[in-house]
Amino acid sequence: MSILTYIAGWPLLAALLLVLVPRNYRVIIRAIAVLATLISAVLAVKMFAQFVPGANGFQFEQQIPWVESLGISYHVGVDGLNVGLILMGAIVAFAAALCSWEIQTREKEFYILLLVMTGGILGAFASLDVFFFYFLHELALVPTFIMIGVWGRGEKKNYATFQITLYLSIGALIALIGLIALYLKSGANTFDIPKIIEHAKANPLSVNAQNFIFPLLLFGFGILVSLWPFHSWAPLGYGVAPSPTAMLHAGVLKKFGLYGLIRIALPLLPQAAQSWAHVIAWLCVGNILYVGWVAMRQKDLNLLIGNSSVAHMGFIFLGIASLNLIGVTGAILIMVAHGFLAALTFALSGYIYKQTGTLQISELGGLCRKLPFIGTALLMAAMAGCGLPGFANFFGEATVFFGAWTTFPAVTVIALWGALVIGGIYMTRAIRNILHGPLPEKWASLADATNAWRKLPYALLLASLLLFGFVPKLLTEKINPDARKIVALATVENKTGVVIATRSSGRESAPNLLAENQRRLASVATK
Amino acid sequence: MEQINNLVSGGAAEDVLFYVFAALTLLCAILVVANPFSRSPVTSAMFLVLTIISMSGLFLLLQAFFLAAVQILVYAGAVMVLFLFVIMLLDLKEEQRRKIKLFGLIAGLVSVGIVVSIFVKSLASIKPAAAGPTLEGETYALGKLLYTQYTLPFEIVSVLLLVAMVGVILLSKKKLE
Amino acid sequence: MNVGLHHYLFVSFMLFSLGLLGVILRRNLLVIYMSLELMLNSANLALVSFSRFNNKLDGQVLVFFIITVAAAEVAVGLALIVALYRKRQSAHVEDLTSMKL
Amino acid sequence: MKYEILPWLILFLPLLSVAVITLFTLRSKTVSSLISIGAVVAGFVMTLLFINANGFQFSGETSTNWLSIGGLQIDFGLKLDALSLMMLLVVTGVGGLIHIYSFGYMHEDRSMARFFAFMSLFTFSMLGIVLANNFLMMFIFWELVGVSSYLLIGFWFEKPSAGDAAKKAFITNRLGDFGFLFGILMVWGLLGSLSFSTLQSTLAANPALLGASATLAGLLIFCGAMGKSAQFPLHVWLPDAMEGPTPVSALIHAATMVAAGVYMLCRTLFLFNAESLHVISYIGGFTALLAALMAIQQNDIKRIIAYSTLSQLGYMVMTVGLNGPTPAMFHLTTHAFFKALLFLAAGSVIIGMHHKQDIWHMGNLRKKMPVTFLTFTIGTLALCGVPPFSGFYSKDAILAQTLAQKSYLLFCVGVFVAALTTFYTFRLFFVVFFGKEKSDHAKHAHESPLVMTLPLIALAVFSFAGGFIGITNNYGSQFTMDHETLSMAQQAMEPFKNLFPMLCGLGAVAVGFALAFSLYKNAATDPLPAKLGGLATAMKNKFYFDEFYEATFIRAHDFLAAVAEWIDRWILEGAIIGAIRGGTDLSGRALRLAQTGNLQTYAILFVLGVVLLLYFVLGK
Repeated sequence: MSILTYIAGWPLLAALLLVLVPRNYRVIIRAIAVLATLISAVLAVKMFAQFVPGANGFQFEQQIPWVESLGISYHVGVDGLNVGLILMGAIVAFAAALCSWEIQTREKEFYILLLVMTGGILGAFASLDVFFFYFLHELALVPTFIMIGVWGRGEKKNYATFQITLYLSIGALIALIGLIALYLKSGANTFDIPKIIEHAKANPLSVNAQNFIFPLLLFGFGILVSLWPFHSWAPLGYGVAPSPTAMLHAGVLKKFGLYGLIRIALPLLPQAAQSWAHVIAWLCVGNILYVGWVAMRQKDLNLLIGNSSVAHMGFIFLGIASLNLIGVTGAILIMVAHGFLAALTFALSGYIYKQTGTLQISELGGLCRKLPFIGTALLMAAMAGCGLPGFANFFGEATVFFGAWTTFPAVTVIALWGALVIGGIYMTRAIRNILHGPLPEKWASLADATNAWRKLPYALLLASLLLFGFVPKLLTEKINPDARKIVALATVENKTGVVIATRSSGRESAPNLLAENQRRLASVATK
Repeated sequence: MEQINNLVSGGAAEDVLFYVFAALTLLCAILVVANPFSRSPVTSAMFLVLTIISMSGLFLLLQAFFLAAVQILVYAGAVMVLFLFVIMLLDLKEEQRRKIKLFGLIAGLVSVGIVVSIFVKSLASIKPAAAGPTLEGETYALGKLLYTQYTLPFEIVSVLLLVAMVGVILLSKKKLE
Repeated sequence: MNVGLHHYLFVSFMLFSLGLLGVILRRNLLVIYMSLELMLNSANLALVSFSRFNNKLDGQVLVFFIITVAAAEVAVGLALIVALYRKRQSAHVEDLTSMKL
Repeated sequence: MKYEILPWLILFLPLLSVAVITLFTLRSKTVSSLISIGAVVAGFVMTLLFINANGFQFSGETSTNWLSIGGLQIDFGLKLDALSLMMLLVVTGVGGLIHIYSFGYMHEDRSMARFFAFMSLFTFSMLGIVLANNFLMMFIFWELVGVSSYLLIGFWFEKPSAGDAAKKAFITNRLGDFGFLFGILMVWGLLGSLSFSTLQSTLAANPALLGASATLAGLLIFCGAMGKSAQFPLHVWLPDAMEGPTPVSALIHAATMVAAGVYMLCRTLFLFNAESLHVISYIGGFTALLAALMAIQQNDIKRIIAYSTLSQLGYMVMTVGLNGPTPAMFHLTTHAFFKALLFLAAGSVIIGMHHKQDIWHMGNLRKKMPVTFLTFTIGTLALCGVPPFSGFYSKDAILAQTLAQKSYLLFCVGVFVAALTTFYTFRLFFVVFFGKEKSDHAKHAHESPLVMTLPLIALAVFSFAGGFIGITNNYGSQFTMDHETLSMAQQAMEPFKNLFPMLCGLGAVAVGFALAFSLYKNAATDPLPAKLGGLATAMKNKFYFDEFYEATFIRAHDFLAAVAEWIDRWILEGAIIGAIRGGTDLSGRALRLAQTGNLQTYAILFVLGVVLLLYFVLGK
């Protein structure tokens, strides 16, 4: 059995176990959930440590045939693209389980859903079979709706649940249509991703088929990732979601769409990807700039964080759109980094909500005095959110900028403005209004997280952000070789199999590039 | 038994009997559904008894003696008594002459008409086994079949009856809790 | 022999259609129920005649079971009608429209 | 390179101290502050050791690969040459003194441990800028310096004004960083490398490589310096930054961080072409003039010094723009000494005055605070450029450079600013230390403890002697090919080689002093507003830059944000989602009509369904 099966399996098994535990044994329920996610996290760390960068093919692979007539099999494995995501997902899940102490009603059901979600998403990331890839994602997605609908907070709960369900179901459905079309058109008669890719190398899909399937995958997955203009579900949903759900969804589950694009759409639909890259790049501007502006106007902390998380998705899309090694590597880096970051911010806002009962920014203020630990963590999270070096996000964003600069200089400049200036404005405004300033009388009795268990999730997430911020090589050296393969497949010229030199991967041939870039830059400069 | 057998398998007599019973069955059935003289459920019930009895005559013609007996025993005997008991228990008045909705009537007639037409159409495609009927009234064989090949369903049906009994008692208790 | 399978089936179909008509047009629950019995019986007739003309006894076994189940069903159904009548004081379908939202 | 490990230790010790303080010793003020002070003092000692072993005229790099993705190579490397070693000395030396001073200054504050953690973080970041050997690493520490300055300005976060000032500083710096990173991307895109030495050799081999975008790239890189060194038009944050504790103002907003922009320009001077340098020099000159004018009508002791910092930074940037990195760095170094001194002395005054900062509440403090008075005097003389104080030498070098480059307009600006500088500095000097006590606080002022006065004395020594202890020699060896090493006496006589600029400078000082003396010798209120009228009001209100930015930049962003939110709420959420929702709702209502609740309707529908089914199965 592969270690991956255990990583995804333990939470699911624990969920089944929880069904049998009577609901009034609260401590046991909580202990089982925390323990199961802890085991997953420890196994994921072990897997991450044992991963050999640049090894050929997949590692920790396991394949069990299931429906052979359709070519469906249980197939898991990791390479550089998903190893970081699985690690991040497992750690975030553990943190989310720890943060779930804030749930006071129907705890049993909540923990069961949480564990199902965890197992589903970790399994989806590990799957190398389109069927399980999609199925396990849905397994994780459905609990989200229930959790927001049942344990959500605030008056807009029903509306938000309605919207998130509508959007994500439609998105998943469109992606499903795309995946089925891909299965039918590829002619490989298998759901196994590596096999389809191998098959497509010899018999590439026709450009027409690609141009039909790619938009389906792009917008289907895009809706799941809150690509502009399909983003309005995200801030709303996260605004009302209980914080463990928001942590898992915004941190981990949301990355599924992006992962799907990189894993499936880029290598199989290269020509379509090349012709759609411009569209993606300009949609990013919507995410980064427009949603950044929207974030500036928010009066509720969670809505602000939600919008900023949507804005961050723009950088990832930009990295994917750049279709070169640097950009794609950067995109995956941000995916991992943003997972930790989103989980951290939602956990913190959950803590503040639990203490104050409100997230209206105007109601808060001066909290750093009463909540030094939480306040400091929130400040660090906000700083990580506006791309401060030292946190993992910085290298992701910087790499994406470098990658995108060679293909979309104008968009990159706009993205820079969004990252540095607009991000800075809304984050510092939020800090100023929440943490700084005089403390209102009514918050004099707030309590900081003093207990080590309470501090653990925040400390863990912060430590992960800092670790990958200081030593990004841990991730990049794993991502690099496999991203190179994906990029090589994605930049194949029409049917000839020749790699386009200028887009291949940064600057293997510097002189060519220099001339190319000069031409581009001159055009930018004149603008 | 032998005599009846001889009587009915006489060819022409058998045909006549079929037409008699068939006509009786359908006529009574019409009167169950739409009696121009009475709308009382009791009348309907009584005509239903007649329908069932004449149908058991058809069963006889089909050499299903055991079923003909069961039909009369269970339906005419038990089921119809139950109906009458309920009618009396509820003390139902005659169905008031409410205004029959024209639309409902037409829709009902049309849909039934379509069903009939489909049935009739499908009759044409039915072809009986070439050999013709050779099976004679084999109550003995039926019993054997019932207690060998169909033992399990038989037992299950008996459980079903028990369950129905329990259910009926529960349902007809005064207070449903 | 002039009378064959077709004749019996015709009777059976007519019986079925009459039952259907009753179900659709009559308003008294009990009469509707009786019409249902008619439809059930028409099926019995068809099965017995198939059994006869196909030289297989299994059809009769099936009818036997149908009669048994029908007896159980009538008992339960009537009990339900009684319970309903107690609650609503009516056995008229047009009075029983709680299925409407 | 001997002792290669030392620069690494110098860089990372402060980071280690941040980690130790935040993780373990946050409860103990004394231990935390000692750790922090220890880290920076040890850094100073190690710098001396390193210089002792390798000498100043030395150039080396030590680096390790941080990240490499295809064509993107990011190293974590240290560049060691005269420029960075001198800066190391300034940062750890002046920084060390300020750390020690803070131990006294912050003693009463309950968050002292946090303060020292931030200070160490700042030191780490600043050292990173100084040592960085490539653009991205410099940018990283650039940002870190920005955030530590943000944290320190907002240290007393409960004061709304401190929070606002921190926010403003951060965002303004971010604007500069935007240009900086933009420029870095452009340079990388064109030259394919980030490392300073590779870039320099590439450009030297083929100067036309930057092509048409050379000017743009240069100006974008300069944007970074504009933000950090608070040059016009991004100068607005620096005066507000005085909301932070005084040692912070001394360390960050006088001696080191704001100098980072100038340092960066000197480090990357090879990138700039003539046009961009031209623009830079004029921006510097304009900033110098603007800030000096604003300083005249300020009343907060720290703000006056802050504007003078702005003005002096303008000098330095102007000089870099005139292709004179040596005088610029010379002035940067001497300025670090005397401006840190002035701030710390001002801090001492503020402590003595129980945190009153308005100069019109002070007066006659020379008797009550003799050490502070003496050191402040030395700082003032150095700032004004009175011989033989250090400022005299560096300012003279700057004026000489403007003449050497035949930039007469900037020369006039320089002289005029020198006069203004003397005027407002002595205004401050007279009002604070002479005349009558203007409040009760001033009557009860007292001298500061030894831990604060000792650093003052040490800085005073350097402020006096900075002009002839070999600073120019070291910088000159880096920037000038045929640089000759001068002895101390030669250095002391250097300004006299070129009499015209020196005499102009001295004349400006004399005029400024005469004016200040006549107006403020015994003034109880400011006589100037009456004489200048509207101009004084404009000066006092910083020429309305804040209001202007508020009305344009901030308003524009808020307006766009409002538009975006409106679209989000009413078009995306309202119209589109509403349409989907409404459509679904409507069709649901329509279908509900079929739900009559009548059993027989259902029966008919059921029959029709069966009929359809039969039709397809049998009927065809």
